[in-house]
Amino acid sequence: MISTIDSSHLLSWITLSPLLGVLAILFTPREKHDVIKTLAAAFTGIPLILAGWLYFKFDQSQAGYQFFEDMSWVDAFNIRYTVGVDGLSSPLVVLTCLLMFFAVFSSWNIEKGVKGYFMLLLLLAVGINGVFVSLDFFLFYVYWELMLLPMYFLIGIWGGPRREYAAIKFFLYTLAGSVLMLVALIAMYLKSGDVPSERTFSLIALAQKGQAGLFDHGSTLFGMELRSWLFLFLFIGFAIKVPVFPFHTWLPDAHVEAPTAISVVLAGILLKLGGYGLMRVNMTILPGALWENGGPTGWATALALLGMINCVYGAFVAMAQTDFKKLVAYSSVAHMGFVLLGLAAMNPNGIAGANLQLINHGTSSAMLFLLVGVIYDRAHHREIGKFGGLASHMPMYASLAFLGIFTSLGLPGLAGFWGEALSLIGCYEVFPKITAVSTIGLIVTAAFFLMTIRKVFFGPKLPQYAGFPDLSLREWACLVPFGLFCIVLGVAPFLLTDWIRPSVEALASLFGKS
Amino acid sequence: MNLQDYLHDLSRIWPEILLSVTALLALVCDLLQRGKDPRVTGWVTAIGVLFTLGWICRDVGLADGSLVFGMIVHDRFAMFFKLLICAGTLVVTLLSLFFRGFQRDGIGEYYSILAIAAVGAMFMVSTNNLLLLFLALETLSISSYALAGFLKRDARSSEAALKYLVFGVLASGAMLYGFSLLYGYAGSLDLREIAAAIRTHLHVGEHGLSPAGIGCGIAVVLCLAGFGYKVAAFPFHFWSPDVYEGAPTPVTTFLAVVSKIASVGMILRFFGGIPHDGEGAAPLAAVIAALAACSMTFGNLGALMQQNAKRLLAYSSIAHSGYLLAGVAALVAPSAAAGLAHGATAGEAHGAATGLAHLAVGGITGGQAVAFYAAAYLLMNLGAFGVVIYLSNRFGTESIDGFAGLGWKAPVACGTLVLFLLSLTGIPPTVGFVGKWYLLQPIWSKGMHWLAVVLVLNSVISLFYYFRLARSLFLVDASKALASPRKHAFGTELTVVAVTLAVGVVWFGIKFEWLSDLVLSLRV
Amino acid sequence: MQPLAGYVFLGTAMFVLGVFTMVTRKNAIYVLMGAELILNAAALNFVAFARYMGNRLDGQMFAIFIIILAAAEAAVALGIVLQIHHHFPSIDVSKPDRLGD
Amino acid sequence: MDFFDDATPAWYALAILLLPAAGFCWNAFTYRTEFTRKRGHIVPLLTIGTALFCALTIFKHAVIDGDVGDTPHAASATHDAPAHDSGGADAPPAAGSLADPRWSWSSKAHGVVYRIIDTGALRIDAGITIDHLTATMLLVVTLVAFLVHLYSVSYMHGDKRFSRFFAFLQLFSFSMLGLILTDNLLLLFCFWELVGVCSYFLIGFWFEQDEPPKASMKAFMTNRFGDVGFLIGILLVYRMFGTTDLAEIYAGLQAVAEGRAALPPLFGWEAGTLLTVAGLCLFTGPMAKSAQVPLHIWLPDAMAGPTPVSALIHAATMVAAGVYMVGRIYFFFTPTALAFIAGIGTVTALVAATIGLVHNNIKKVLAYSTCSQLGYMMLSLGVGGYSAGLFHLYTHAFFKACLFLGAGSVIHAVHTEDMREMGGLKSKLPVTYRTMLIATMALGGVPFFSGAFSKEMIVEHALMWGWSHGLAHMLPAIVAIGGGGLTFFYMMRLIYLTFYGAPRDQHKFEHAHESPPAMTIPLMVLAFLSFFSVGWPMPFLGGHKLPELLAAPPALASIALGHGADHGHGGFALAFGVLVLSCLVIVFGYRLYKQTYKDRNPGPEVWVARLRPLHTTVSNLYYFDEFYRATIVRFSYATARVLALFDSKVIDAIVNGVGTVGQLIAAGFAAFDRIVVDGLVNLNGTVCHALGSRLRRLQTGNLQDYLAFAVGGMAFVTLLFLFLA
Repeated sequence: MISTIDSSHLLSWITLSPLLGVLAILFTPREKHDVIKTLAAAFTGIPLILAGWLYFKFDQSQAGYQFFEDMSWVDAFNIRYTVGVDGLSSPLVVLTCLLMFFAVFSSWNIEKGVKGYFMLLLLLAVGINGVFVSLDFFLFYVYWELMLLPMYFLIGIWGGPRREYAAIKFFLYTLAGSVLMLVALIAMYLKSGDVPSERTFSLIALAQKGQAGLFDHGSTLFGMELRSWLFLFLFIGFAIKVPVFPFHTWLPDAHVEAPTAISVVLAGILLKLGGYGLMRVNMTILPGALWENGGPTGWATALALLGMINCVYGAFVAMAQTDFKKLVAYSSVAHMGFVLLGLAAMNPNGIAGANLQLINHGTSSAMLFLLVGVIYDRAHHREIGKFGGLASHMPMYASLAFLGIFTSLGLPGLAGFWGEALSLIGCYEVFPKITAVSTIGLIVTAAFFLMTIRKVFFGPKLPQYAGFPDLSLREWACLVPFGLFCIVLGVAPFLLTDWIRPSVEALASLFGKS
Repeated sequence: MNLQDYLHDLSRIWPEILLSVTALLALVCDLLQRGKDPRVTGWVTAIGVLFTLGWICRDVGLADGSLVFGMIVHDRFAMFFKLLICAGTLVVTLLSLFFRGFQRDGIGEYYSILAIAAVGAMFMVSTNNLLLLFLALETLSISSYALAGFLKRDARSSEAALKYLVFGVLASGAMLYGFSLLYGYAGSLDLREIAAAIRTHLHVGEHGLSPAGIGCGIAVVLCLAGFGYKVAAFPFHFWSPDVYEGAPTPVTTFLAVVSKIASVGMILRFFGGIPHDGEGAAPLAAVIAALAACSMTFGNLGALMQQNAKRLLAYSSIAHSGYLLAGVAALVAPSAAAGLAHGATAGEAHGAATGLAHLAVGGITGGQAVAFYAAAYLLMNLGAFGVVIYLSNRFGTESIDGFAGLGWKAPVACGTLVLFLLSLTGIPPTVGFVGKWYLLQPIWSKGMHWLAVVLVLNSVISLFYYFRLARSLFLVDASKALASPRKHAFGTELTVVAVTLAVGVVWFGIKFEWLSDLVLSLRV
Repeated sequence: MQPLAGYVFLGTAMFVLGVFTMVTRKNAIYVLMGAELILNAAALNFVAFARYMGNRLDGQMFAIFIIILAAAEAAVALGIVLQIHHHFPSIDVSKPDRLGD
Repeated sequence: MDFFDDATPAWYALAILLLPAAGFCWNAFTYRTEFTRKRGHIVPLLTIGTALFCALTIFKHAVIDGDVGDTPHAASATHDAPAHDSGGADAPPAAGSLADPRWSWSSKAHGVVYRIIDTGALRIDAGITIDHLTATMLLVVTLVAFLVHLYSVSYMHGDKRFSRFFAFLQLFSFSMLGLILTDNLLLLFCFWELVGVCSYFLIGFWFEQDEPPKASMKAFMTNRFGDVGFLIGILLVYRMFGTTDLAEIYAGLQAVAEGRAALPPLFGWEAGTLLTVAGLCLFTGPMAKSAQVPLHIWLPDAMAGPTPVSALIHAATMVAAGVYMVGRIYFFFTPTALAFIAGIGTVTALVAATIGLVHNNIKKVLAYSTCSQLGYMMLSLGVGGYSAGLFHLYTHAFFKACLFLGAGSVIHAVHTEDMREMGGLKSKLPVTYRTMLIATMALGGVPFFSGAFSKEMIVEHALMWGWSHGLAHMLPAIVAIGGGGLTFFYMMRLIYLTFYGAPRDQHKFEHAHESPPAMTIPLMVLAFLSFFSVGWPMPFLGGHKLPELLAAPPALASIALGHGADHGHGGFALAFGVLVLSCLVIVFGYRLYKQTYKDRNPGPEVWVARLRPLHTTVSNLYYFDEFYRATIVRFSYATARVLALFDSKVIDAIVNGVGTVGQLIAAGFAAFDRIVVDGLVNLNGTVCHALGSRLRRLQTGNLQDYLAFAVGGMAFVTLLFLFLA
């Protein structure tokens, strides 16, 4: 599976260079805001440049891990520092670097506790990228949890009026999921060998063992076999991040209360971790839990059903929201449903669709949150009903908002469409009825977004918004790249599908037809 | 045994001797000062403890052995726990030195009592004899009663001492009664023979326990009452919130950290002989597991609404006793699948450290996990108490509401507190996480899956109250801070202590290989 | 040689009475007397078992140490009770209740 | 060298496609410049003009010259295609050779292909297909689009978003042309949605007003319903054939029809049901886009957009895309599906025509007329009149565009859309009047106008279909014939109310004046085409007969299900009969109009009074809107509200309170005194809180309580031990 041994430590640099930024900021006097911000930009810029390099160096014809690094960490337990990327993780790494860079820029107007803010932001970047590149489950878990604390403080200190509630809610939910993951992690480790020297945390080795059926036959606890428990624990851990109904209620609160840049990171990347984890851990290590005896198991059906509920339920709940940001947050719930549908399909189309949806949602929801942030900065409220006629006052803003919104509702030709379409196509092959019901979500999504457009942008000019300036250069520079991504990925989705195809096919091949 | 041998034996307990000498020196020093400046006494003690610590470090590598008619064992396990006790005592001494409440005359003998308590604690973990165990325990206990009531002018301190004393007398009395019964069952005061007797008697046959088994079980339960009291485990924890709150904070620290770790070491010694060739004491394991689950749940739930930081940490320490007892339960439980021994050779080829052969059979044992967790617990709890002392020194408050916004006024110390809380919750990259991870392994592999799940879910609950502290410190604007800083509060000194411990917490959370190898070489 | 059961029974009775005393009596002195009962119950057991198992010394030594420790404990205990009497003009152990939820 | 021998046509096609896109980008990115703001029409006019030129070139080579050197499907079949003698009967080719006999050119054969996506399973190679259908559609769309661009220069003059209007027109042109050119069902869907979104923005162009935003949203949402059905159809097709490429789908179905392959089992349905369901799912797309009952409700409201938009999008091109799409996948429809299509078409034709009788808004009458005519087209396709339906699409595009632009001219002159405020404008707007009259004739099906030809073909097919399927199936034919009368009647009513009689609003009448040439020239061109588009079969355009150019593909689905050739054709006698019948109906319609409006004997008021309930129903648009509002809309809002409440009150609470486990523990202490909990996170009133406060009661502060608890605990542990042992 290991295809390239690259000695350049590229992934380690991408992951860990923000830590240098943390140190640099730590020793910067706290009044020097500009220096701190510039440092933060520099230390998210470096990974971005490296990620660009990664993109060009990445061999898109390989399914295996590339830029592989492997070092010993704790020998007694075979814990290793192993990193590497394949087609599933490398796009997400690039997305992360990109979003973190723009998150720094969209945080330029932060004035309170600047030093802490940017240190935490950089620490967050380390955690997120770390999860994507880790190939050792222990390392994966460490990075996974590393994200929590920065996020807690970023929401809790710099957030909106109910920030404390939102922050602790986020923390508790995510921790509740990840501790169950920890149990599964330990159970898998102990099961992976009879003696400690045979045991492993390596996701590669665990995948091999899992695919060979190691976890398929285990003791039964409370009437459920070990594999199912493992699957359940891991699933809950990732499902909370995705978030999957009914574990999604942290999301609206966290998104609404978080400052703009953090909402962007939350929606743009953090949610992706759940989907990525499901692919990298649940599906790769425990394929037998999803596909057995030539057909999907109850777990796969449950996954698809939850995806369906996410799509439809999320959309309907979004429809009832009056807060612009909350609406976007719930729309994320609906969108992530398509990821679940695609993964439940377990075929190339579905998995590719899920991956596309991850990336596309990463750009489109990030864009939407930035857009909401722009208007919130001016109006200091987000009540959809109180807006009106903004298309007259702020034409450039409105055009970009239309672009974002139409991407988000899955307009063909823009990024959002392909993920949804492929997920549906894939899932339809396995769960036709569930897929058909899920399409209701498409209608409702369109409905609430159009209603938002109508209320916020259309209608007569309102005097209270007359003085609003259109986008500033900084806002424009933050938004336009996302807009371009939405268009480019919409008309040239092969840029992504070619990238991920070998890995997607490798993953899909685990779920044979017979 | 001639005198020569006896003296040779004594050379192996130099740490205890050194510490006792320190206690005497402290007393003398205080006398010479006429009780005027307690700080000199404190520094003398600190240097003595430091010296002892160095001695222990030097002796860690010595070969195992037993001395004084087999009453005292000198093995890695003892050295490891002595190390922890001594390190803990050192930090407690420093914290006492910087504690505002102790900056007055007539405090000098405090340090002497502290050192004696530490001596008791060290004997507790290094004996194989029931009598010496009892003596060491009482040395620690009686000193602790005195320490808890040390602020004579403070009614709360006296109340704490009374509660601690009466509860302690009852619990240790029950334990002693249990000891006497066990003596009857085992016919010996040697812990290994007692453990063997427990294993034999508590073997559940086809017709359940024999009458002797029931009696022996009751004896063990009575012992558990004493142990439970020492580690503040449910349902013998009632004293701890009150005592922790009422006692002077450095003493609370000592009780919560050093005393508890010593007691855990004693419990491991006591029950460490039970598992043998995959056998264990299933009913005992079940009882301990139930107590562990109750402790962590009750501790965490009880902590949810506490207003006083010390009280909150008291409940937190009850929960942590639960975690530690869970490891003990895994220790005494019979192996889920006996017969893993065949893989031992493969395991030995792997491990460089001597103790790894131990690990080879089914991985880390419950005892080793508990030892690791004890080390983690030491670092993070000392740190947490240190910052609480810092805050009460500088801002004169111990209540969580009073901490509001202080994070912005003392970012470094409060930042380290967040780190300690993170570690207490068990979130990487901190040593608390590694400790939890160690604990979960034997628990899971011994088949106590439910306990593993209860444990991790409890850490989620604990997050909630730990982060009430963090929320109060940082999530409230600095402008809303009620407390104003005082001068002469030893801010720098305490910050240095806290930062040092924080570095340890993170360092052992990432590079835990050294500590891990050390723990894996312990024979429990 | 008396049957062992008698001693054990006596010890048990003393233990139970001691516990009962400690839990029910308010006066600190009574409480401490209860504690003495418990300790002596254990001491009785030790002596009895040592004797029964062949005149061994270890159990008897234990009993002696228990007596010594009981004395030490009583010393500290009385000191603390004095403190209590100073702060709460009473030696009723249920009086000090400033600490607690 | 033949035009179609190499990749040249692809470049022409790409120019047609991409020039409008470039025009959109130009206008979008330079909208701040003075040039674009003031002269935003220049670049769009250039691009669409060039596109028109390219389309003409393709049309010339493909249709007029018949340069058909390259026939990927069946090289030989084109040239010796079975001759059709008259009337456009679409007889299938001889059994055994089910390959599409029609000429078509694919850019893929010449290496012009864009691999847009490849997941390893689904691969979309976007190519361009040119056949007679495409070539003709291209010409129609570019021509109407060009004329509408031209017309808009004057019509939209002075609008503050002048350049943006052209930008959206360009984007629309791009999407519509892409829809025509693509050879892949999924890409067709993409462009399908894109035209929808252009329509959305153009309907809502004057978004400051009250009506347009609502109308645009209604349009988009209604279409979204259809699109989702369409998408499900595509999913089914992909499931069946593993591809979305139209040629490959054809090949797949061909294999089934020839018995070489079988359809995969799905839902336990047999092949017939499967194909029918897939066909019907696909048809929901056209149903919404082509405004078929019951999804027609958006089209009349869409008239809130600027009139050129109504002409281009909501009359000539986009709404016809549904018909085009049905034509494109015609081979896929089973007889049952076709019957359904015919039924929907019939109902639409009738319902929309009746509403047209009573409406007073000039544009809405035209909109209902469009709706009705689209019904005709669907009806035609449904009854097997493939070429008739598509032919009607072309003729309709011209005369309806002409009518709308004419209406725009009228509105431009009098600044109202209400026909009750018009009247007598004939003298003021002579050009408009004349061109609209010609278009009306064409729409009404007056012989020798273009509409007459297409309509008669439709009637002919409907009659034959009814004849061969039994009496109940005569309904489409009856509606098709009777509808002609209605059409003529309401169109004459429109002309009458607008141009004849005395002016009803003197003020508006006096200020009315004829439109500038930029508006009248397109009108004249379109009027000319309304009359002469019939000229396509004429010798000077290359001598090809229309039915040959628009020959139907083999009815693969029918054949696959064992149905043979559909039905024969009627021959000259039938054609003549239909012509006579149509004339009679038109005369009847005219009589009725004359009697009611000209002679007022009795006048319309009398009719209204006599048919009160019917009139109320019709003028309330058959209560469609009310019905939807009461059901779907209300249901959605209610669901949304209920679910949101559920989300915030129940899910949140349950999951929050680390949950039910905590509740169960609490039972021991609190005896479930608080079943509904608000969660761990809320400081007050959580399970854990409740639990915690119970626990606090234990912590009394009284030493002897503690002792008692400890002793109790000891007893408890002992019991526990005994129990466990």
